[in-house]
Amino acid sequence: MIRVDNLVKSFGGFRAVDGASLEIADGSITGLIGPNGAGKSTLFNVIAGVHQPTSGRVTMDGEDITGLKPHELFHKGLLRTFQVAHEFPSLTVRENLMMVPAHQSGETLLNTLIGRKRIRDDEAALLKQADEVLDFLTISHLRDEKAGNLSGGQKKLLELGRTMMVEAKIVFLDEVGAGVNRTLLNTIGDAIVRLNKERGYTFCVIEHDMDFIGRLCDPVIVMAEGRVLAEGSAAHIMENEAVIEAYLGTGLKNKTKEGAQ
Amino acid sequence: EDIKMGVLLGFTGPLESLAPAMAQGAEMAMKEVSDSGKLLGGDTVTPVRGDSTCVDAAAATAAAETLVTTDGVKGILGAMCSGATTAALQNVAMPNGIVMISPSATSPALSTMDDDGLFFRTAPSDARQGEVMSDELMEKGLKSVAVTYTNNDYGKGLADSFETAFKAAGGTVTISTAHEDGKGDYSAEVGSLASAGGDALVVAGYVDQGGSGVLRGALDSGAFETFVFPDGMVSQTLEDNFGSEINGSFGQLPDSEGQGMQTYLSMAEAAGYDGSSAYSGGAYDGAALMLLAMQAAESTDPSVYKDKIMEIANGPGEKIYPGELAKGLELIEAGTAIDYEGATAINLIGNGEAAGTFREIEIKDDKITTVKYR
Amino acid sequence: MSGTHQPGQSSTLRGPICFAILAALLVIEGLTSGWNSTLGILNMGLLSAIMALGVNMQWGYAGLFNAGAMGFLALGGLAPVLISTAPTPGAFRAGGPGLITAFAVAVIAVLLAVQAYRRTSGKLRGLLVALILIVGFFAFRWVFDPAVTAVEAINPSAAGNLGGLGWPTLISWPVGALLAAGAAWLVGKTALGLRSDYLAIATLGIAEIIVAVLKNEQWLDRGVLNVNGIPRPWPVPYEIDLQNSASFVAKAQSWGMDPTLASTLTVKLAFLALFVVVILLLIWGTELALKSPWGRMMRAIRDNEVSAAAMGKNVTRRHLQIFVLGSAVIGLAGAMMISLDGQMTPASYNPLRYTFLILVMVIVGGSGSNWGSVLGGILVWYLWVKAGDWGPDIMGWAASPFADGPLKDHLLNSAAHMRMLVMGIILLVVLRFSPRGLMPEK
Amino acid sequence: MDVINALVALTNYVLIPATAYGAQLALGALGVTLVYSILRFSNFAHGDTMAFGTGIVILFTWLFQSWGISLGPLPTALLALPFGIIVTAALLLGTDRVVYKFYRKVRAAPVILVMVSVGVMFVMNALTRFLIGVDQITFDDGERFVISARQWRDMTGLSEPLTLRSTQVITIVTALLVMVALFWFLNRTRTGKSMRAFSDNEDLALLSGINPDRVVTVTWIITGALATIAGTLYGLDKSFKAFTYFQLLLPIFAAAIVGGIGSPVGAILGGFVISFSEVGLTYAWKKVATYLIPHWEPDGLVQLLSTDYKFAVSFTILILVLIFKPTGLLKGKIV
Amino acid sequence: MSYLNAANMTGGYGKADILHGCTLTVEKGEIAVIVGPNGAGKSTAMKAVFGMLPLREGSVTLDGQDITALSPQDRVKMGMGFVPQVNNVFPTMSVEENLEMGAFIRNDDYRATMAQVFDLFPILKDKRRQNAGELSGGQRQQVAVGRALMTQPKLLMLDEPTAGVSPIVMDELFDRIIEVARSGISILMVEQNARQALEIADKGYVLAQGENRYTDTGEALLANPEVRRTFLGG
Ligand SMILES: Nc1ncnc2c1ncn2[C@@H]1O[C@H](COP(=O)(O)OP(=O)(O)OP(=O)(O)O)[C@@H](O)[C@H]1O
Ligand SMILES: Nc1ncnc2c1ncn2[C@@H]1O[C@H](COP(=O)(O)OP(=O)(O)OP(=O)(O)O)[C@@H](O)[C@H]1O
Ligand SMILES: [Mg+2]
Ligand SMILES: [Mg+2]
Repeated sequence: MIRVDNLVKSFGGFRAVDGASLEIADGSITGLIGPNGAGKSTLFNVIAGVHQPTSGRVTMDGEDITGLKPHELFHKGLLRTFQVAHEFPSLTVRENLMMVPAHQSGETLLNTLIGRKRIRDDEAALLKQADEVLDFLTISHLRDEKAGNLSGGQKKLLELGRTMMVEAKIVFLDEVGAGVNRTLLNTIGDAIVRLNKERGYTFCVIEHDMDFIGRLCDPVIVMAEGRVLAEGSAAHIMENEAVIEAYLGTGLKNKTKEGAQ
Repeated sequence: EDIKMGVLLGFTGPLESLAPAMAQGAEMAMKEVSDSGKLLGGDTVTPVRGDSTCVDAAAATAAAETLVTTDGVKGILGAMCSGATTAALQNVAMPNGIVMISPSATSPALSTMDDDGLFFRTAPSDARQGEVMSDELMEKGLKSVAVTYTNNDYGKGLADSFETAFKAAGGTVTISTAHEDGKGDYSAEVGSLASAGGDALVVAGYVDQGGSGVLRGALDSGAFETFVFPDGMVSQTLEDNFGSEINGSFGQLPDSEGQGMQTYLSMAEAAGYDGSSAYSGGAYDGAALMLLAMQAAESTDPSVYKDKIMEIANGPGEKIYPGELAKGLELIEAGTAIDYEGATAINLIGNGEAAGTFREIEIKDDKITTVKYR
Repeated sequence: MSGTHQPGQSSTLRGPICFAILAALLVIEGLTSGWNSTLGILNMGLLSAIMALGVNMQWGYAGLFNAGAMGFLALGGLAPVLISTAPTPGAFRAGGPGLITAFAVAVIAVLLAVQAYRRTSGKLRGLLVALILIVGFFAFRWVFDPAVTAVEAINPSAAGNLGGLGWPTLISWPVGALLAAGAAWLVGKTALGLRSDYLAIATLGIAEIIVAVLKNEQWLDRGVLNVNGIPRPWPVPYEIDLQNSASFVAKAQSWGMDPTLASTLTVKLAFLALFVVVILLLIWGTELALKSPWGRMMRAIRDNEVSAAAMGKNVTRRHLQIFVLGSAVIGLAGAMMISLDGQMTPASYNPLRYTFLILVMVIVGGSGSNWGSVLGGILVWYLWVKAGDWGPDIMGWAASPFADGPLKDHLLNSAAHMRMLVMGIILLVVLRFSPRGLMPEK
Repeated sequence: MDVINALVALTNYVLIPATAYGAQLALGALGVTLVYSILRFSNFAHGDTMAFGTGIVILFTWLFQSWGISLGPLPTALLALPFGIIVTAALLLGTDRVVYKFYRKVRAAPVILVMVSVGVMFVMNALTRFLIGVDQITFDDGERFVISARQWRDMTGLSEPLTLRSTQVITIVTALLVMVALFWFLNRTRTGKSMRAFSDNEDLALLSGINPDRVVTVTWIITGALATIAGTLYGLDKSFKAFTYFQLLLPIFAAAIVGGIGSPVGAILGGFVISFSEVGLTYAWKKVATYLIPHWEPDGLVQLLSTDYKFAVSFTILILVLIFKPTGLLKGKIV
Repeated sequence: MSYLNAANMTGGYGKADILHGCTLTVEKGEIAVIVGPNGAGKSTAMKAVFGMLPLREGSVTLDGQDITALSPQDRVKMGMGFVPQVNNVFPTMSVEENLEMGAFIRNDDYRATMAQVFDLFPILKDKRRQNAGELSGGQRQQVAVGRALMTQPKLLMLDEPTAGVSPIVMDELFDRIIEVARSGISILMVEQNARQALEIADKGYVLAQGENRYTDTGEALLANPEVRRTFLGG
């Protein structure tokens, strides 16, 4: 279980996260929504060790993980994806996946000179795993394309794929949906649910697509101006006046556009 | 037969501005011999230039390598700085048994290095100059000086030998600090020198290098009034750039009395370059020595003529001055012994380095004037 | 470097062809100007190739822009001086203890300072650290200076330094690598946090510092007075000995060869053999590493450090690892170069030649590719040497139309600078028509 | 009295020289910074560009002198400066057409461009030497001193000399003017902004209708101007020597980065940090100490570090700054 | 002849073609929306229309004028504005400067336009002095659109303008786009929030593997069950 106690992160004078406190229960798919600039990504970045918090603490299963380095968090089973895709452009899609698992025998220089056999076996296994993931994400045809050449959405998929290469405890997804085709987004949604059910991953999802949030997430946490504005089931959040006012809005004013003709 | 001679000097790098005058000196000697048509019964001499870069041992070696293996030179006039010289000598000249005469490598280390009798230099070791300089100061009654030296084997070697000699004579060196050549800004060095103080400042550097830089700084900031200039500093440039400001300062350079230098200077002038530039005369002499030795040995084989060089240089015999190479060749052919004086009154001691008579100079009403020779 | 779409995609034939051309050039050199000069160029070329390999490990694999090759090279070169030259009698007794204590003091001071920095905070921290360091510094100087004076007093014109251990030169090669690695570790610890181009400047500075030390610490390596006559590695003989050995002369003549020539060639060939062995070992190792998951991880880190970290890779550690390894290789080359030159001339280390030229080699060869570095190393060195020879010819030809006179003389006198010009143009041409190098990374 | 003497000594040997040297570094750093931030590469040819520009200025100076034109107390070189700038800018533009343009087109990585600039450096290096040779040239013909050591002694009767060279004053003033001008240009003018836009995101600049060729042209012209000015002032103050300008490259880069590369103000600041650390930390305090502490003649030099290590000093400073303030003293631009 | 007419565009990034005879047309004051799976070639098509991708076949005409050969800048001058899908701001320039750059080709006074942009995206007004690189994803997206609006183009091309913006801002954006269109400006945009987008679209294109799969009015496409299932996520 991840627990955030009134976390503050300020850039210069500006408090991007301003005393946010929240909990992410094990086995849940928690949704994190809020207006642009509410501080969601910053919160992620602090939890994931990219930024040092100005104050406040983060605990994982009671253990204090405030300010740990990203790679240390990774080994604790805390993974994250980025809002703007962070692929490895000059690696092929397949390699992008294969590089993920930790403690690969082939990553210690000595082994590359002696433990060749072992490396070969491990690689074979990785390859198989990677190809499964690619099939799952419906981009197997791109397996040997350089990741840099993928389309916006394809990169997003790749990001998710990487989290599937290891046994993760909790996965933070920053705007999986942005720029992803809705049909595909549903597949991703299913994938998330499956990972959650079958592998027991906990998810924390930032997303602006309310259908998606509604379908997947419980509970949903709403942030605004760096603080938690509301929390609860999706349905009940969507009624919340404050949330509607700050975030959801009331739909298009002039849907039909006679004026143009 | 056409004899090829190598001219291996630092045409690029920190001493690039000294090299041309030296090369022209050497080449003038070769031309003179060539034109006389008297060398070994009408052999001609062609100079081949090589760039020893002064600081890059590897490049110097490579250049020497090409001179010897590609152009098949029979002797090398060079190299320029002691470091490059050592490299060329040990890696190329000695393995291939080629004679090297350096006009400008003055590091004391070269005196003791074993060289299979292949290496000579028309410049004296700095050990000697150090003593001379110390004597001058003592005579002038300057007992405490600051020293700045160009940070290479020449500068350091000279500074060290001077310091030893000066201390022995009862003087004190307030500070002895290096300056890197080619830096341009010497405020820091001048600051320290000024702070250390002293009756005079010894500038053991190069006139178209850090030497001038430090001098300029010291003058402008009014840190010192009197300066002492070793060979690297004494040249036309010094007079032109500082003349009026350094009246009363003095120095010395390996050089010799008499017509030798005068003739050479006028010859150089005729040829359109500055013969008074450091080591230019030495270069002429070095080249001349090798060729005369060939004549004496009646062979262009280095391993043969190397043994003649000392006797040609030291005599006894009829004195030969610049411009008289033809005469020298004739005399040798006729079996008359000669004593090559050349531009710098050559007289080789030890295992083949100039004994070094020094010309003591002083700056009087804006001009470099000779005081005496010692 | 990633994501650049450029002409000159690598074909499998490309490498072999390039090497063939290089070989041809060297053969021509041999036929026109003698095999001695070919071998001379080849040997230095191979050394340059090793340096290039080191730089390539850092830049090519990990995207670390080390502009301090010169420094690690020079440091490596210190090894033969300290290991294989003859000891200076009495020097160690005179200064050894003092020096050792001095460095002990220095280390202690630094450790104390680090502790102070860790333990305290705020204003106090700054003061305390500064205080410790200053006191430590003066303590150091207090022990250090007399020891140095003592050492330098011993036979200054010929020695004046600690001298070496008189061990075989071959041993000094790995030691050179170690020295460089050690320095690299220190540098890496402090500077690797920095952005790539800042790292470049930082290393550029470190290199200057190292060379400054070598130039000014006479007790260590005679400073600018240079160390000469550094022994050659086994099994390389000396020309003179060969020329004096009857059997050799006999053999040479039986091949119809002039003994002198034969001896010089033999020596060069011996060096060549040694160098080739070293290079092959290095390439074998690096190729294995590159093709393994380790190589993949390195490329990933090079591509995007942030997400590599997020994927659990300890970026700083990896950077340190590769930085140290690369520097070690450069140091090795440095040691080898000194035992080839037979002398240590600190003044001869200048960035143009030993940092930029090496980078040029890597780029020309194709960054990230080992064989590329080898190709680049030899080729660029060949050009560097030849440019020096061609310069005057070209200039003479260029100046021929002019009437004799000051202008012509001026031009002819500046012929030497043709090397720069030719070098520059060649570099530009390669970069222009094959920007990813002659043998681009696959 | 002694206190004053101490102060004078300090001013004369530390403050004034360091300030002038700093200004010279700063001017160089401005050029480096500009190219780095607009064209996105570290231009190693800058040192030799400075040398080339100065060479041209010198040639023009000689021309004017031969015509008997002069600026009275000011050095004639100032008159020749504009012409030097024109020629240098032309050269740079030519280089760009022949060399750099291509790499922009193919979107070459910055390091490739750095390598290219090394190539250009080699070539310019040779050009300059062909042009004006390798010798040391002094071309400052103006009034040498604002205050000379003698004047000062007569004026004040202090034992310590103090001198202020006119070139030092000119340098400092120019440096400040140029810095302000550049700052204003980049942040206030439309062209300046379009240049920053271009350096930020080339594609988007295209989409906004910014003409890249124009941006590049302007950049090179300014660079040429900066290089020529910096080089000339340096040459006036010390003396011209082709070789020294390559040596300058390192402190110049150090300055640019310490200050925070990409920021004109930073370049200036960096210049002074480097120069003061070089001169100050290696200064022998013996004299000052002797003045300040009565009846005490220190036997040592009271010198932290021998001047042999002045570069070491400036680079250590550089590294420290980078470790504790990675983007430089003023937040530079990360390209 | 429609205002923008990009006829059977064929081309790619080198090796294989991405676009296979893809055709896009937009009338004056019309909103055309492109939807399709990831990697269908939508962005590529946009780039092609804007001349950032060499075409092997096909032509692009604007207002009856053939512009196939023109460079992007010239197309800007002809009144085309484009918001790319990624890196669409000047990161180290302030929000305000970003907008100014949008108005670069304009010589008239653009303050009015900037004011409009600010009241469309109030948050930007607060952040006007902040560097765009330090903005949140959605804020950056708003800057990008604002920048394009500043050019006052005749044809505005948007590649996923609403990616990562909150629902409320999205609605605002669409409203604004409608208004823009009413003022006679043609809109060509790629959208993954397909349903909302098609609702306001006069014409919709469904792209797949670089080909036009369906072309119809927005409503019609929304009505088409096949399309809904395979492209709009049911
Ligand atoms: N490096 C930075 N410097 C200054 N301000 C920053 C920086 N990064 C983010 N901010 C500010 O912090 C606030 C929160 O940013 P954040 O990216 O967390 O928003 P968000 O909730 O992720 O919004 P979105 O849904 O658009 O991604 C924004 O107002 C942004 O301007
Ligand atoms: N720079 C490039 N080089 C090579 N191939 C590329 C490049 N950019 C995109 N592609 C390929 O072209 C195809 C179409 O890419 P494009 O970006 O047009 O897709 P898209 O429709 O915009 O998808 P999305 O909705 O995810 O943005 C993809 O398969 C992608 O792999
Ligand atoms: Mg966000
Ligand atoms: Mg797209």
